[in-house]
Amino acid sequence: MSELLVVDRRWIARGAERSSTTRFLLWLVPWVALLALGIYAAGLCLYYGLNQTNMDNRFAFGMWIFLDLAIIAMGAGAFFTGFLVYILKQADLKPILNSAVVLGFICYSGAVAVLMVDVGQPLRAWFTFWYPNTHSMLTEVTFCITCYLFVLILEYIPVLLRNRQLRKVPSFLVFEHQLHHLVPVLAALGAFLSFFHQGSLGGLYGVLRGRPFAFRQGFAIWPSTFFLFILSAIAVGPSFLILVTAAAEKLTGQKLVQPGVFRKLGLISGLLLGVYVAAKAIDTLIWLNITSRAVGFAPWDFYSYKPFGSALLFLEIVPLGLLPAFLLTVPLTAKKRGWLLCGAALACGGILLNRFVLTVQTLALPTLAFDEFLKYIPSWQEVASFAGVIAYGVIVYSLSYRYLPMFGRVKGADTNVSVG
Amino acid sequence: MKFSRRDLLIGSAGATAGFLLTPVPWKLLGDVSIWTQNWPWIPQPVRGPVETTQSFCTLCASGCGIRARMAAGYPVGISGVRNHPITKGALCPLGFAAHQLNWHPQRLREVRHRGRAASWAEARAAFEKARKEGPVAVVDGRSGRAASSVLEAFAKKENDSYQVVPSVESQALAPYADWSGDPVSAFGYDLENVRTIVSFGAPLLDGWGAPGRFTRLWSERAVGAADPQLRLIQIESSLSRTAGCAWQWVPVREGSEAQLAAGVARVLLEEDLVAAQGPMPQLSLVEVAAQTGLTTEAIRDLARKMVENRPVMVIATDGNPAIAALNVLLGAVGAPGGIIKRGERVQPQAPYEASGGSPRAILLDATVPWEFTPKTDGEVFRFAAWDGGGNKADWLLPAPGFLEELTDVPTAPTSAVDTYAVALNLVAPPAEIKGAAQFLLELDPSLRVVEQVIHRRCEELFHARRGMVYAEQAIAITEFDSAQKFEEQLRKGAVWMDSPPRISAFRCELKEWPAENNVRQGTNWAAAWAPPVLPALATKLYQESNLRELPAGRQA
Amino acid sequence: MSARYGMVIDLDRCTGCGSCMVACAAENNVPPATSRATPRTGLTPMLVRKVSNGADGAAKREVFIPISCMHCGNETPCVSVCPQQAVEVDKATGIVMQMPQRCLGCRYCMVACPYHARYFNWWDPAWPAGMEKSLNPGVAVRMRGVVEKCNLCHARLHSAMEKAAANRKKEIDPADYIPACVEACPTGAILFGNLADKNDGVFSAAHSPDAFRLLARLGTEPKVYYKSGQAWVRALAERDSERAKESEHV
Amino acid sequence: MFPWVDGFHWSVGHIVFLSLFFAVVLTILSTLLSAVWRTASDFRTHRATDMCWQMNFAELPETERRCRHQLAGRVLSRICDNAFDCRHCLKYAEFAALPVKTPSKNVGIGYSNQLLYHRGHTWVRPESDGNLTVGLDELAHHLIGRPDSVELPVKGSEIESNGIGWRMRKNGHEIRVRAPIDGTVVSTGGDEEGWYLKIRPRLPLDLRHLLREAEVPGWLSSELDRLQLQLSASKSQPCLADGGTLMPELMDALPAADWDTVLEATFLEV
Amino acid sequence: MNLRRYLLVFGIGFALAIVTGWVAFPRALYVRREQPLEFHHKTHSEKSGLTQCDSCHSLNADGEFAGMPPTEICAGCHAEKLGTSKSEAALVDNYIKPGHATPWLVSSRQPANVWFSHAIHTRGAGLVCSECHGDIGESDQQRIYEQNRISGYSRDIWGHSISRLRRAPHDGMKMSDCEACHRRHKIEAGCLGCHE
Repeated sequence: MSELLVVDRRWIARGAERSSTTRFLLWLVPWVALLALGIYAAGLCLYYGLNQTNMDNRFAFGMWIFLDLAIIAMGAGAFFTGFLVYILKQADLKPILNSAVVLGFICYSGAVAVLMVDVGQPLRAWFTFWYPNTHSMLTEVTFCITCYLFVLILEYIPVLLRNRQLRKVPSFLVFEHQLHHLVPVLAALGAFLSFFHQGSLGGLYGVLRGRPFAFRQGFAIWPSTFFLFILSAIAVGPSFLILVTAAAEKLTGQKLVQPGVFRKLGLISGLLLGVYVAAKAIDTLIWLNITSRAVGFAPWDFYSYKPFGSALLFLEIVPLGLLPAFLLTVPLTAKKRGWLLCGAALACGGILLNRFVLTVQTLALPTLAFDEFLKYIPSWQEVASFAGVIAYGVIVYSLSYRYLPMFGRVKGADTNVSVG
Repeated sequence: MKFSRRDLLIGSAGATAGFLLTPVPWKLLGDVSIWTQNWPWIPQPVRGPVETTQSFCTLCASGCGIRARMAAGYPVGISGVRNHPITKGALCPLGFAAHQLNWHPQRLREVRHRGRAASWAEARAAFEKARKEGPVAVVDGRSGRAASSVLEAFAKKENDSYQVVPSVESQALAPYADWSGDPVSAFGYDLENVRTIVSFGAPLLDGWGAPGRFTRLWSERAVGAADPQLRLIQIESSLSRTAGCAWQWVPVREGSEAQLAAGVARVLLEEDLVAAQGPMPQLSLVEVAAQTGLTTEAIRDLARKMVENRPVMVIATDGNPAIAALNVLLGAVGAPGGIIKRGERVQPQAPYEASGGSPRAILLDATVPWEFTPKTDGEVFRFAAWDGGGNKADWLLPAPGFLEELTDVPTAPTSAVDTYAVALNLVAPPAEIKGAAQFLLELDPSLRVVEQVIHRRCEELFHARRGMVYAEQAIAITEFDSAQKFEEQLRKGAVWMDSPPRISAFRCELKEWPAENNVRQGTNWAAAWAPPVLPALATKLYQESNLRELPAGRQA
Repeated sequence: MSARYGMVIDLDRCTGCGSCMVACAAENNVPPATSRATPRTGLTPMLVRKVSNGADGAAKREVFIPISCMHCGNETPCVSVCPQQAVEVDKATGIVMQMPQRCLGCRYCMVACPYHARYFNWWDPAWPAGMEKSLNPGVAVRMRGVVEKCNLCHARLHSAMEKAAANRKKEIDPADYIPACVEACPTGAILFGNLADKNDGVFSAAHSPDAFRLLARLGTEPKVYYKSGQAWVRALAERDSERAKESEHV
Repeated sequence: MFPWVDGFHWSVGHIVFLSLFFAVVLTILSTLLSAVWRTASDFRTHRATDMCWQMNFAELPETERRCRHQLAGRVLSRICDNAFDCRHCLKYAEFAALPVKTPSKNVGIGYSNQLLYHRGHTWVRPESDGNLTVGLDELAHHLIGRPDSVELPVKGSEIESNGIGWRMRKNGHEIRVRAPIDGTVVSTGGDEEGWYLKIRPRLPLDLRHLLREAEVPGWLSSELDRLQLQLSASKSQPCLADGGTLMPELMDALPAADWDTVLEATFLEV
Repeated sequence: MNLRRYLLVFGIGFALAIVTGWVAFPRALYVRREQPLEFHHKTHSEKSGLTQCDSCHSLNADGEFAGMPPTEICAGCHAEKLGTSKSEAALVDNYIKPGHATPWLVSSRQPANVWFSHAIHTRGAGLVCSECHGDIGESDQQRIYEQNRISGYSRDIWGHSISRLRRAPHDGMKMSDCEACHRRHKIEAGCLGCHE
């Protein structure tokens, strides 16, 4: 134990204030347990096959796809912040960049892990690369997410190498230095990739002409959802970043970033959210009155099944769309931390609901005239596997926070020397 | 120089880089996914030449013509034979998976005595012992087969009894037998000439008679047009498959079919819609209306529709005399498009009666429905290819399964003409398998073996010089120059069909209108299916879809 | 040869017996249900669905609608979505082909199909001991974790082609290629043939006034047509028709 | 994927998609490789050590980056921005000219005006043969006492100032002593000898960056203050005996203290 | 200077990997399996004048390839033992007399999911056997059957060169080989054209 204590201390940056080893371990225990459960559940699905889930031929996509879409949208904070800092030169966001990168890495690696369990033949996953069907949105998604995951790893490495012990290896330190010089390239690349896969995740459903609830007219080769997803992702990414950082501050009882950073992120998030909601509203009107009518589906047909009433649409656009946009942008509320966080939370909720509606409601609704409305409740294996991913995220984030310089220079806070 | 941790790190980095330039990761990636395409635990069919042979499904009395695709000595696919004169290439849904039955988990592969494994020798000893003590009863489920004649001959030797459990369809013909004095097996339905069929709940489009016969007829003559050549009027409490497809569906209160028959009879007589004068049923039209839940007008309308385009025939699910009586009223007995008497060659059989003496042993042939349980204190010897479970028989004797024995296929119960065919034993049965006839032949070698009986019958048919042989194309039997040629043709899967019988009116005496006792309700869709189990693929119908419900007492 | 194989199913003739479903499963080595399988997790490349007109008593009517892959000829929904080209429309026959060996089981195609004609192998295929001897040698058994569907009894097309080649013929004899469901139907309700051939029976049947296609307005040009003399049945084609409103909760 | 693989189409969409993909992959790879390559070349050109020092220096808390002139009392307060290398300091001459405020109080630890001190608590003594002797200063010596083991560079190997001169182990702590100057190791001593390395300096010889005379006591006292602070922070008994003299064998005396932090601060580690 | 040493260590690791990957791995991947009988095509073509492939490997009326000849064909000559070799005895006693098929291990056997019609390729397209099977007909010693431990395929499917770069003609019967030929002859067959 004392041994562990010494080691733990040794890996924490000098002068950084971190909770005691025992407290940290206590904090980790439940998450590790959850992760173990998740791995067990995923193992069941891989060994016995997907009959372990409650998905079926009609509900071929389930909770996993919904949450994958959601967390990837949340992960957008990573590329977007990088884009803001390195391409748009918003230096004042730099302190939060590392944590954004870590967050992105967690979201994407988690999503990919879940996808690997979600497919029936994971061992054939590479077929997508070897025999790609470039017309498929899923191909676009797979390619981009994989590439972007590598980018994130490259962005994560410098943060990793700045750890107190690792930096003692000269080659690591120099490598970190050199790689750090090239990060702008990666940021640009990340922006490019994310743009496409956030979009194609929306396209995933938008192209389904067999599912009039999801099908949308396209600009160029992409349906409108393609662009809506990009917009919503970059809108919600910063909000999520705010929430996580705030949570970290609450848990650690430390001041991690200047309030200015929150305000700025909130403003960006709010403005983009406003644009998104407007675009979404227009798109919805076009779809309801033209696109779906043309193929013989009337609005009442989509919203006449409880619990998927039109109230859901309203909820998504007003209380979880306009309201947070307002809270995040208007100085009156944006200045107050409480309102800001509340706005960010609502924004995230809105995107969550959007992804839910698009994935789950689409499949629940009938297509044939004699189809019935379907229900689906995920099995414990599905829930547990995903909970495992959440746990994985918390663990990685906690470790990174404890041992890595996540929020700029943690030292120097303890100095108070007037510089002559 | 000493080897440090750093060296290890760098060395493995080199190794990783090197491996990427070898086939290892790439070939493994490929081979592993090939492995997923050929998982050893997933069965794959044996490859080899496939030949097609023609035979008959002997799982029920209909004897539908089947074409079996055989690979490595086993059937791998079943389809109907288009040029079969009666079934015309149709099979029941279960027939298409019948070739799986021989591997059904409930397949009997050994002699069982009261639940424990036994041997044929013991069974034989037990049967002979019982036979010494007193008379035994041999019960047949499907009369008229060569095997039946063996059973019968065996029973006739001593004063044992040979009895038959009549099929559902032939039970419906029982009243005419009572009234005319002719045996049940003499009668058939002349569907081919009828123009209006009034079915009192009979599942005409769901396995009644030979599946192909009526469905084909119906699809050719009854579908589409507002006024079809063949009108099907279904009288049934629920919207069954047949009712749904009928020209008219008359939803009556459950169990009141007989009363409706009485009502209709009254209308027919009152309005002089029929030649007959009586007898007049007791029930008044109002009473009938009350009991059936129909309006009196609906009943009158039904009666009128019945005689609108003749000939008309009434079909019942069971031997309810009130319904049969309608046919007499309508003059549909012994007339074209009615209940007719088939050719001469029918030998009367004693239907099963519970009090057939008090036999020491009862031998049940494999054709006897599994549900049938004799009321007896004697020992029960039950032949069966599949153990239907919940059985009271003392002895379970493993009988041949699908296509595993040589048998002949006599006329189907409802048929209007006589037919004859031979089903070969295409599949080698497992060891330990024995048919009832074979069992009795071992007890009494003096009996004529099935093969000889078939041979004899072929000769009879050949010398009778009547009818046609339906092989690739129809050939008049007169064109065959020898009985062997004829028999060979039959053994290749051809069907002999008698030339249409001269329809001779026969007397049916009706003293007074029969009592309207209740009619047996909803025979389930697999009722005609003799085996106590269903083929594995039947799950597609009742488990993997909502098309049908699991038939009572049966499962795949 | 450039055929467009398709079917015209006369719903007035369909008695809902289910022969087509069983025959299809037997022909294509579809495994029987595992104990836990349900109508929503089953494997029924040909599925007969029972639809009622929603009325009660004497006015109640039912129709049986056999549904297999519709082999859409335009913007085929499942083809464009498959990430690894496990689905394709065969140029020569117009058959929409599903390749289980290429499939990775992402089920995107199932989501894309408006007819729910695609099925996922949720379990390892299993037969009672010995029953594998009754498998059709012309068809490979699929493995767990992949999608399958009606390939229009492709094994039969194979043997027809082989027979033609053996007799040095270029074209197959149409009599040699009849899908199992068509062959099995006791009432001859399913008409099969080459829709591109004006002399073929299906061509005229598909163009008869009673003929219709399900969700034709999606514009996917399905090659399976239906046919009925009853207006309420024809109304089942599209969703926004009056009839459809009543039938939803049937 | 490639023209010879099944499913490759010479269609515009396909080609565009794949070329974009390959472009991305190439970018990622080249980024990674160039980083590796530049790292390697930094080592080849001996820039690596200096870079490491620069980066670590940047991470040091300001208290540890005070300018020598502040320590000597020439200026009020100044943070070094040349990583302690006065050879490149433009202001050096200007500040050096300023008058020294000689420290009144006794530092409480020995030092010699003959020796030149490096901020990493090593001293340098020019020898008559032109070589330089390098040793640990009093403070370091008091902290560590007898090291458990010493890992000295082999004769003839190059060392660079602010690079790692030699390593010592004490009570399971690794101590990496920064070399005060560049040069070639001619002979090695040890704890007993009182010196650790004899170096033939890389010419031209320039020792301007090392602390001397008046700067030393200022520096040492500030170091002692830091030590005091750090050791009292860790709940352990007072470490400075009366009269402010440092008690020897501190590491053995106060095992409970957070020695990692103390040592890193002492030897200019981050 | 350490750099040189690092390079050395790196190089050693690299070299080890290369050697294991290119030399040891292919040996480990395949397992040799014994044929049930000794058989030489050459002997049969010379001694018994069975010069045509289809005198043993024949097509039936529907064009199905019979694959390995049924034992009856062997029985044509080997009804009784010719000669005294052990395998001769095995043939007659284990297979011909009881009428069992000989369980040959067929090097060119494609997996269950592949549908290859000899009728279409020979009669239809007029290929000769050797175009795919090489000179197996003239071979005077037995084909060694090597099985891939993971995929269970015969080594002939991948081909004997692990890299598939410098391959002998007729070496390899992978899908890509089929495709290559189809591409050359501009024959389009969709997935299910060759798969079941």
